[in-house]
Amino acid sequence: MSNYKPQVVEHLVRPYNVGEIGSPSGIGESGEATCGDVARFTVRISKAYVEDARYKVYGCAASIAAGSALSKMVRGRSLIEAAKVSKLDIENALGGPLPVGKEHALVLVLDALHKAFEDYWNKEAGARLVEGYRGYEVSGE
Amino acid sequence: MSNYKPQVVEHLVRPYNVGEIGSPSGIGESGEATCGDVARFTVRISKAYVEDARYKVYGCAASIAAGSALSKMVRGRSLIEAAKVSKLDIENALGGPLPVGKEHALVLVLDALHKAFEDYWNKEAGARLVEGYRGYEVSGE
Amino acid sequence: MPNDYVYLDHAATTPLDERVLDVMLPHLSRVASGNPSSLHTPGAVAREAIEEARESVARLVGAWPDEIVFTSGGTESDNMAVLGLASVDPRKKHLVVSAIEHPAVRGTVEHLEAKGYEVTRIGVDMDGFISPGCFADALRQDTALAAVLWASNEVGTLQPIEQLAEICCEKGVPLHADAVQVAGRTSMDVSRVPISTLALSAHKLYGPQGVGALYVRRGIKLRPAFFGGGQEKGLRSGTENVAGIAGFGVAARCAFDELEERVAHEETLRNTLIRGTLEMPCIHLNGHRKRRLSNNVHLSVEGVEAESLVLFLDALGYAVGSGSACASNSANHKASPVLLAMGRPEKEALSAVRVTVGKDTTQVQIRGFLEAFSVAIAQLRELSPLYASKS
Amino acid sequence: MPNDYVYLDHAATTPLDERVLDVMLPHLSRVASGNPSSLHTPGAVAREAIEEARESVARLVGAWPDEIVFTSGGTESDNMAVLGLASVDPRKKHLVVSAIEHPAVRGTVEHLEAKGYEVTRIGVDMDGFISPGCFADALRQDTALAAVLWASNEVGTLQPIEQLAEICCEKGVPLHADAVQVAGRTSMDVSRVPISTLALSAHKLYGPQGVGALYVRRGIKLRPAFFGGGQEKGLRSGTENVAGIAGFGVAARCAFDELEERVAHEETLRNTLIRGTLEMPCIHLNGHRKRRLSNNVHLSVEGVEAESLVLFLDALGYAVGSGSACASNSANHKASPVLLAMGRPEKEALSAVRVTVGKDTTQVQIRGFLEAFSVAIAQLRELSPLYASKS
Ligand SMILES: Cc1ncc(COP(=O)(O)O)c(C=O)c1O
Ligand SMILES: Cc1ncc(COP(=O)(O)O)c(C=O)c1O
Repeated sequence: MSNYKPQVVEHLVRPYNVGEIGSPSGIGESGEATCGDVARFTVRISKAYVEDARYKVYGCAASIAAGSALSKMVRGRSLIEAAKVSKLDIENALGGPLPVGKEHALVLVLDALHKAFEDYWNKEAGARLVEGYRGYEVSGE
Repeated sequence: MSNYKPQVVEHLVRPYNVGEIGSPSGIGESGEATCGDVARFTVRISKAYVEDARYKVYGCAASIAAGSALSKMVRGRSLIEAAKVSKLDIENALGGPLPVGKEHALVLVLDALHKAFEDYWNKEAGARLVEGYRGYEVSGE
Repeated sequence: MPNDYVYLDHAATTPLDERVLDVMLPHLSRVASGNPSSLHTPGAVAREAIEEARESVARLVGAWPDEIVFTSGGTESDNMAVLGLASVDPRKKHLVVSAIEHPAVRGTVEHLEAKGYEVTRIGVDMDGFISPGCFADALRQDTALAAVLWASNEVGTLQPIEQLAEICCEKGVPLHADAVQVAGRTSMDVSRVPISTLALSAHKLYGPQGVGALYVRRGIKLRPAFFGGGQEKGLRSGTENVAGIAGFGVAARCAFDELEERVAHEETLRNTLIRGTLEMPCIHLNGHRKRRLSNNVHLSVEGVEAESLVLFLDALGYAVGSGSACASNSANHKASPVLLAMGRPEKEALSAVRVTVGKDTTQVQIRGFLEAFSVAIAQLRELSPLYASKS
Repeated sequence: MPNDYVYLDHAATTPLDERVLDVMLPHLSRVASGNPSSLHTPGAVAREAIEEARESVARLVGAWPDEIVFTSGGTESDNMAVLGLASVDPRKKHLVVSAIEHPAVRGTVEHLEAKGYEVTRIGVDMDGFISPGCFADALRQDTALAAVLWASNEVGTLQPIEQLAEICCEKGVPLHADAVQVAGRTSMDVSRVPISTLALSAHKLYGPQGVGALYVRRGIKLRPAFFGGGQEKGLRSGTENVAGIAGFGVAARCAFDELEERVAHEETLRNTLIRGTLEMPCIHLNGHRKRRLSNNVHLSVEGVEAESLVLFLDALGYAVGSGSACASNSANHKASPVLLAMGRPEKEALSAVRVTVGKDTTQVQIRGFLEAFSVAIAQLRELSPLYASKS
C-alpha cells in the first residue's frame, strides 16, 4: 500500500460518487492525459446548494482518493461552503498529508471542481452571482 | 586452521624432534629473520646413518610442520636416503600440497637440512667423501 | 499482509527459498563464521562456504570458479563491468548499448558519456528486439565494449545473445550481458558463448538481496571496483557477506538443478495469464508473445493508470509491478523509457503493469488473480474519464 | 569447531546478535519483504524496515536520518567518501591522510595518487597517534579532503578526532573519519563534531556482514557510488539488502542503548588481558595503554611468528587475529605497515597478534586464554632459533 495512508486505499477501492451526472449544472476538467492525470467533476446545483457531485479520474491512487473524498465533502453543502474546501481539508479526510510528490492530486481535483462551479455560474447564474461570490474572497486554492 | 591440512596443525602443535643436538655432526641454517622464516637443523651422523636430527624454526605453521615432518623422515635413515627426501615427500607426509604461497616452507627446511649434511661432510668426512657422494648424483632438491 | 496474499512480482525480487535460508542460518548464528580473511577456524569455515558458493554460481553459467567475482548485487556487477571494460584500453572511447538497458547499465553508460565517451544506442523493434544487423554495424575499431540486456526486466524480451556475442567476438569487442533476469530461466553456458562479462543477482533467483556476482572471462583484467583489503582477487575489496554468498550458492545450485521444471511450470502459468488477460477488452501484451522470459507478462491496460491499478490489486491481495520496479517508487510517475523505445505512445506506457510468476506460483493463484484483475480494471475504467468515453 | 571454542577476534568480525537475527528473519522468509522500490504492500514493508533502520543508525552517531546512506560495508563507505569528497571540487588535488589508515582508505588514496593527486601522509608516534600540529600544518588551500582512522583496527589507538575535526573545520577542509571500529565503543555525535563523512560497518557491531553506512553531512553533495535505479537518494543504486539493513538497524540500536555497559565490560576484560600477557616474558603492548579501543589488545611476541601463533591458539580453541585480518590471508606474510609506521622493526611487526574481546566475552574465557597463550608461546619459542639464543 505504498506510503499511502489506509484511507487513501479505502477511497481507491471503494470510491464515493463515481460517475457523471446527466445534464449537469456544471462540468469541470483538469489535468492532461499525456502527463498522467485527468479529473472531471460534474455537479448539480440547486438553490446555491450542491445537490450532487460526481467525479471521474484517470490517475494515481492519490488523485482517485482525493476526488472521492472531495466529492463526499461537497455534496449537500452550500456552494460557498463547498468552494471553501481546501487542500488541507482533503488531506485530513485522507488521514493526513499525502506522500511527497503526490500533492498534485489535491490541485487536480480541486481544479476540476472549481471549474465545474465556474461553469455553473457562467451558464446559470450569470455575471452578477460570480461577482457576488468573488466578493466573499473565497479562495479554493 | 586456515587452508592447511589437519596434519600440518598436528605437527604444529605436537612437533617431532624439536631442539638442538649438543656437539652435532653438522649444523645448517636457512632463511632470514627479517623476511619471516628461519630454520636450523642439527644432525648427528654415525656410519653414514642419520642417528639424530633436530630442528628449530621461526616461521609460519607450514615451516614448522615441514621441519617436524622432515626430521621424522630422515632420522634413522642412511645419509643417501635422507638426502633424497624431496619436497613432494614432505608434502605427502603433511597430507597433501601446501596452500598456494606456502611452498617456500619446503625449500626452507630442506635447505637447512642439506646445509647440515654439507657441514658434516666438510668437517668430518673430508673432500673424498663429498666427491664420492656427489658421484651418486643425488639431488635433494 | 494477509496469509493468502499472492506475490506476482518476481521480476522485482523473489521470496527467499527455504533451502537457501537453511544454509545461511549457520553463518548468521552467534557461534558463526568469522571473517574469511582470518586464519583461524571460523575464518576458514567462512572461506570454504564462499568457495563452495563460487563453484555453484560458476556451474549455473558454465564458468570456471575463478571467473566469478562476488558483489553486492546486480547493480554493482553492471557498474563494475561497464566501467571496468571501458577502462581496459583508454584509447577506445566508443560504447554500444541497446536502447532498453536496465538503469544500472544505462546510468553507467550515461556517466561515461558525460566524461567524453561516444555512445551508440541500438533501437529496438515493437517487440523489444535489437537487430543483429544494426548491432554489427555499430561496432567500430574504437568500440570499448558493447552491453546488452539479455532479458528485459520490463517487457521480458529475450535478445538473441549468442548471435550478438558471435558478432562481438568477430569484431574483437568485449560484450557485457546483463543476465540478472534470465539466470535460472534459460540454460547458460559462457564456455560456448563468447561473452566477456555477465551480471547476476541473487535476489532474482530466490537468494538473498544485496548479493550478486560478475562473471569475468579469464584473461580479462578489470580495474577494481573498490580498494581495500584485496578480497575477491583484489577486484572487490571488503569483508565478504558470507551468509549472503552462501545463500546465493544454494540458490544457484537449485536454479541449475531445477531449471527445466521451473521453466516449464512458469511458462504454463504465464500462458494462462496471457490468454486470460488478452480476453479482456482493450489490453495489449508488450514484448514478443513467445521469445520472452518464462515468467513475464507485461500488459498495457487502456484507460487505467498503472499506480492505481497496482495499489488496487494490492488491496485485493495481489502484488504486481508497475513498469520497472526501480523507477516505480519515484515521486513523479514517468513513462518507462523501454516502452517508449518500443514505439509506444506515452499514455500507453503509463498504463503498463508487469505480472511475473515464480516457481511456487500456482494455477489457483493465477485464476484468482485473473478475477481480481478483471474487477480492478472494470472499476478503474468506470472511474476513468478517458476510458468511459469509449464504452 | 568445538562448542567451547572461544572467539577473541571481534575486530575482524563479530558474531551476530540474536536480537539482530530475530529482526532479519521475517525479511528472509518465503512470504518476505518485497523490493523496497515496489508500490505494493511487500514493497512498503521493506521500505519501512529500511527507514526504521536509518533512524537507528542515525541515532548511533548523532545524525539526521537523511544523512545516512546504506552501503555494502565499511570498505564501500570508505571508497565512496574518499572518491566522493575528492571530486567535489576538481581544482583541489591534494589529500591528507594518516600513515596508518585502513586499506580501504589507503588503497583509495593510492588510486587517486596514481591519477595525479598529491598526498601528504601524517606520520604517527610510537603509540600510533598523529600529531594535531602536523595535521594542521599539512592542510592547504587546495586540500580536497583529509581522512583519519578514528580508531585503529590494528593497534586500537583512538585519535583525538574532535580536535582534528575542529582543525579541518577552521581550514575549510572536509574530514572523512573511518569509524568502523569505534562505533558502539565510544559515544559519537556528529552534530557536535564537524566531520563531513563517517564510515560504519554492521558486522563490527554484531550486525550482518555485507552492510554498512556512510554518514554524509547535510549540504555535502557526493557523486554516486553506483548508477542505476536511484536508490538511497541516487547516491547508491541497487536493490537494498532489506534483511541486512534491518539487522544493522537493530545492531545500531542495541549498541546505542548498551554503550556504557559494553565499554565498561570490555575494558575490564581488556585490562585483565593486558596485565596477564605483560607478565609473560618478552611481550610488548602496541598502542597507547589507555587511549585505545575498549576491546583491543595488540601484542608483539618476541621470537614467535604471528601466523603460527594464531594457528596454535586456534588448535587450542581460541580465535585471535594476526595483524590486520584483511591482509592476513594473503599468501606472503608481510609486516603490517601500521606497526612499521609506528617505528617498530620489521621482525617485531611479524610477531604481532591482536586479541579483541566482545560484549559476550567472559572473565573465565579470558583466564583460559591466558593459560593457552602462555603454553603456545612457550612451545613456539622452544622451537624458535631466534628466541632460544636468548634464554
Ligand atoms: C535486468 C536487471 N539488471 C540489474 C538489476 C539490478 O540488480 P540488483 O537489484 O541486485 O542491484 C536488476 C534488478 O533490479 C535487473 O532486473
Ligand atoms: C577500520 C576499518 N575500516 C574499514 C573496514 C572495512 O569494512 P568492511 O569489512 O565492512 O568492508 C574495516 C574492517 O574490515 C575496518 O576495521
